[in-house]
Amino acid sequence: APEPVAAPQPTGGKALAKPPVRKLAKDMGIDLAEVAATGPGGSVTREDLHAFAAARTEQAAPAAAE
Amino acid sequence: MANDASTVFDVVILGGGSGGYAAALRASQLGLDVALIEKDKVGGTCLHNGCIPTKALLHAGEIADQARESAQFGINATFEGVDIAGVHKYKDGVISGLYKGLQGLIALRKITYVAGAGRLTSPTTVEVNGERYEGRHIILATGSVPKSLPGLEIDGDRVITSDHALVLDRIPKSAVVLGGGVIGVEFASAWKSFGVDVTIVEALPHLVPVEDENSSKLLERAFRKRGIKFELGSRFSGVEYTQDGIRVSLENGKQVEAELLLVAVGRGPVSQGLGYEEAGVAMDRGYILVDEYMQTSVPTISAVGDLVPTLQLAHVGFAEGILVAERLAGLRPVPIDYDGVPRVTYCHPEVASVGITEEKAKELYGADKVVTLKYNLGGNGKSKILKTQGEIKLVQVRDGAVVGVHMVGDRMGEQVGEAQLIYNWEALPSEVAQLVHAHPTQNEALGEAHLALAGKPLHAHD
Amino acid sequence: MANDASTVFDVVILGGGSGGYAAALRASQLGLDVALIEKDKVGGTCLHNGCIPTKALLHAGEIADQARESAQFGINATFEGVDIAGVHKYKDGVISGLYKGLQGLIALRKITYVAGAGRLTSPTTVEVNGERYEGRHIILATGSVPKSLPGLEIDGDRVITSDHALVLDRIPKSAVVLGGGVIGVEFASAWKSFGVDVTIVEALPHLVPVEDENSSKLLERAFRKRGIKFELGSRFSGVEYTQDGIRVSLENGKQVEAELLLVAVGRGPVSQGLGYEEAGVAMDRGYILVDEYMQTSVPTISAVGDLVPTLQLAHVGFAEGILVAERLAGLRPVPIDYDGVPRVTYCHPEVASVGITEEKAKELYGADKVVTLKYNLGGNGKSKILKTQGEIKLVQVRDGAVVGVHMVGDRMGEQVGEAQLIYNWEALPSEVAQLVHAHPTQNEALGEAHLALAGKPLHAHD
Ligand SMILES: Cc1cc2nc3c(=O)[nH]c(=O)nc-3n(C[C@H](O)[C@H](O)[C@H](O)COP(=O)(O)OP(=O)(O)OC[C@H]3O[C@@H](n4cnc5c(N)ncnc54)[C@H](O)[C@@H]3O)c2cc1C
Ligand SMILES: Cc1cc2nc3c(=O)[nH]c(=O)nc-3n(C[C@H](O)[C@H](O)[C@H](O)COP(=O)(O)OP(=O)(O)OC[C@H]3O[C@@H](n4cnc5c(N)ncnc54)[C@H](O)[C@@H]3O)c2cc1C
Repeated sequence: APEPVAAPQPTGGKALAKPPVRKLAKDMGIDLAEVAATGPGGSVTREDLHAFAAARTEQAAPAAAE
Repeated sequence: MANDASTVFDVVILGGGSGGYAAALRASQLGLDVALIEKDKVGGTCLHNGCIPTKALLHAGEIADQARESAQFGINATFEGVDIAGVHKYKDGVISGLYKGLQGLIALRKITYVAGAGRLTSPTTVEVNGERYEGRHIILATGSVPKSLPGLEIDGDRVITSDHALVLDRIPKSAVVLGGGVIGVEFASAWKSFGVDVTIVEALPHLVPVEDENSSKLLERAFRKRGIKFELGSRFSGVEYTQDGIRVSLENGKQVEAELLLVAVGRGPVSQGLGYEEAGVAMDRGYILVDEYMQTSVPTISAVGDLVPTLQLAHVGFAEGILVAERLAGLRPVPIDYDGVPRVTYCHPEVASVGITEEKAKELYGADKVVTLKYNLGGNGKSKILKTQGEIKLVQVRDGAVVGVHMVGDRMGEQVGEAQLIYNWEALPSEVAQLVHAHPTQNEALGEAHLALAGKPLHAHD
Repeated sequence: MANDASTVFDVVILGGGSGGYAAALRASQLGLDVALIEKDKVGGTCLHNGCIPTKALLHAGEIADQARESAQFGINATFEGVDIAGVHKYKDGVISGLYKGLQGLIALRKITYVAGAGRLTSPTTVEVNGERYEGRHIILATGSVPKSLPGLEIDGDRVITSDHALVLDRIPKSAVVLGGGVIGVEFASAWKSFGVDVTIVEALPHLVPVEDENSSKLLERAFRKRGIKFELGSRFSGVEYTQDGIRVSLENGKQVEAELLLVAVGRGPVSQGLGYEEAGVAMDRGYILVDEYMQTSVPTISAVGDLVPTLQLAHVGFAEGILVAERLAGLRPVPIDYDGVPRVTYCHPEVASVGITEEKAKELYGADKVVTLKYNLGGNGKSKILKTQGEIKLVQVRDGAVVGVHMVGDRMGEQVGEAQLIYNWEALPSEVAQLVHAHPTQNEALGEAHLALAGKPLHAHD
């Protein structure tokens, strides 16, 4: 089996994700650094983003109901 | 007093150009009831008097140039001249094929197509031929027309605009092109290929002055080689008729004589006398002001395309039209990043870019934070095969994403798609560099540029 | 007994083709001491007998076709024939320019260039001209040569390979091309443009049989229109000399006569008699076996390029060479995803792809999980302007990423860069669709295809 290799690490303190996922995060107004990453090499996946967004709206919902 | 059309539409769209028809197609696709009002031909400027016919002329010019230069490639062919009637036939064939296709698309989707000139009569109604069309929402998409300068009269014969130039039934011996922007340099290029003696007059210091200065300089060098003359930083002061042509005078005292003058100093919005102001739509110098969702100051009215003060490009019209349609259908579209819209000037050689210029990057990020790289097409096999020259220039935020891609060279306009993904997805040079590009393509040059910017040049010096 | 060269190199590279020289450039860039051994000319097959000369012939063919068809564009030009000496001069000019550039790059980097035929004499030494070059590591990059079929003798005159075809000093009246893969169809295309009567014989049921079947079918249709004949699913059984040419017999009983036979049935590795087996390097049918880091069974020996059983493409050689260099320099490169390598066949029309075929996607993901979409270039303005036809086919995993992009059409090879990013970055159709592409480009067709796959077709039917 291949050794696990680090995917190319974006420099400049950016969290790790494939370019289109980074764009999606931006469109969704999400800071990648806050998202729990489950992808290969510790990268954030689309699913991670959607899970994060869902959790965020759940948190926001009761507050809005007050 | 107008008759009421029986239904209330979800959207009434005024103008069937790139912006209007894209909105109509997308809205109807999303289940909205759409009326599309067009006084002339659906497809608008782009299809009938803009993008498409100019590119057909430019391609005919390419064919002419290649016939002239065929011996360089070992092909014996004799160039005998341009058959302008044949060029128009070819051009019109392209237009009519696409026009038929577009009409077919409109017919297939549930769109009420209204032929006639419309006028906004309230925030929710447009009147056409004495009939009133009511919509829960109105989209204004009446586009633009050529502008001139104060005191410079277009006669349609010796002093013309792009509209006339596209149907000109002869090849002039010589021409002055006033304006070195996209439209001006495209006509200059096509005409030169047709054998016209061309001089461009541009008030700003460069051709295609909104491009990165490097691209402008490369284009100027290429045009100079082609024998296209230009007067940069030269303001027009007047034009007189001569025996069989015109004489253009510049503020610097120079004069240029030619058979005709093409005025390509920009296009202005079609917004006068259409009831926009009366409905309370906020405007600025004829342009309709919109927010990032293309909504005007009147909540039931949106505007798209050349009518609003964003980039005057067909695909910007498409994007804006789609965005409004999606918003009205209750989707949550993402605002357009205009810097991320690809720009192509289809002259020979082509100029293409996406993202921001080096100058703007330095303003935004500070001069010390901006890194640039130039890759010369001289190292690119396919470009050598095509015998084209040029460069790719990348602008990067130090240790960060590529924020500008600027390209010059024949066919380089086709590279703008990959550049568009790189810019909009904020890719790092190393992420592009990791993917070795196809050999031998021009596309490879984009890969090489990113290899070099990532610190690992392959077919380039360190 | 060989003399010892005084130094021990970090890397000794045997073969200066795409794979070898890329490894040398990258290794020296990373500070390694490199010896590069080449018996002929640096640049190898690709530069001297492969990619570059074939594309020059194809471009000369394009110039010829355009001169022939110029009237369709309103240009009066007469095609008078192909000056084959002129074609070679042009082709050789392109090669020598790039060759000079490459030699310059090698000279600038700290690379010890050794001219001569080398032989592996131990896991860490190569012998050349009686001199021994020792390296902590060896990279084998001796490339490939044309193969033939059992009993089919290449005489270099009437029965030739691509090597001979590239220097042929005449335009044959007719030719049989044995093999409908990339090299076969490229020669068939160029020759047809030069006026040769061409018949392709292919044992498999399709031209370019490793491409998605849709691409093969579109190419076959286009070739049929061009008058290129082909016998598919037809196995070669023999060739005889005739009065002034050859007669090819097929297993199905058919016979084809022509002036010459081009054998393009594939290329085999150059690995015999070079000491590879003796050094203990594991091989399979002449190919050197490597792991995903290009390491052979002998830890000090790596191999790259056509010598290993991966895609025989120049840019694969580059990628593999770079990968080894980076590994040897202590970096941690990522293995190559060969499905993500772009493939272009530069015939007229071009065929280009990246990712996997529909068939393979169905195998991998299950037939019900695979979605495909075809966008016809008939709806694409720029393709209409070029008068080219074709399609873009996308293969998507349902609700997931685009895993295959397959394109046919003139110049569509240049679209493979954007497709490469889409595949390798696992983009969703909607993510590409969000970015409205430049109008009117061929690139736009890629955008339209993704718009349609994302459920929001613009210039296409629902
Ligand atoms: C020579 C030239 C070349 C160009 N080349 C390119 C290019 O290569 N790429 C590119 O992206 N862009 C190009 N453009 C720009 C492009 O054509 C415009 O950006 C685009 O057409 C704008 O679309 P629109 O819908 O806003 O306006 P238009 O296309 O101008 O459409 C407006 C429509 O509204 C109709 N209309 C106006 N008033 C009324 C009314 N009162 N009632 C009913 N209908 C009305 C008009 O008849 C017209 O059909 C070019 C333009 C020109 C002039
Ligand atoms: C007609 C044709 C068209 C092609 N078109 C394309 C294309 O468009 N795009 C593409 O990507 N690929 C194309 N290819 C394939 C491409 O050329 C090869 O994949 C590529 O050249 C492989 O590189 P390499 O370094 O493995 O081998 P090679 O390029 O074959 O280089 C091997 C080198 O090793 C040298 N050598 C061999 N033995 C010794 C020895 N004992 N001592 C010293 N030196 C030695 C040889 O002289 C040669 O220079 C084409 C190939 C052909 C034949």
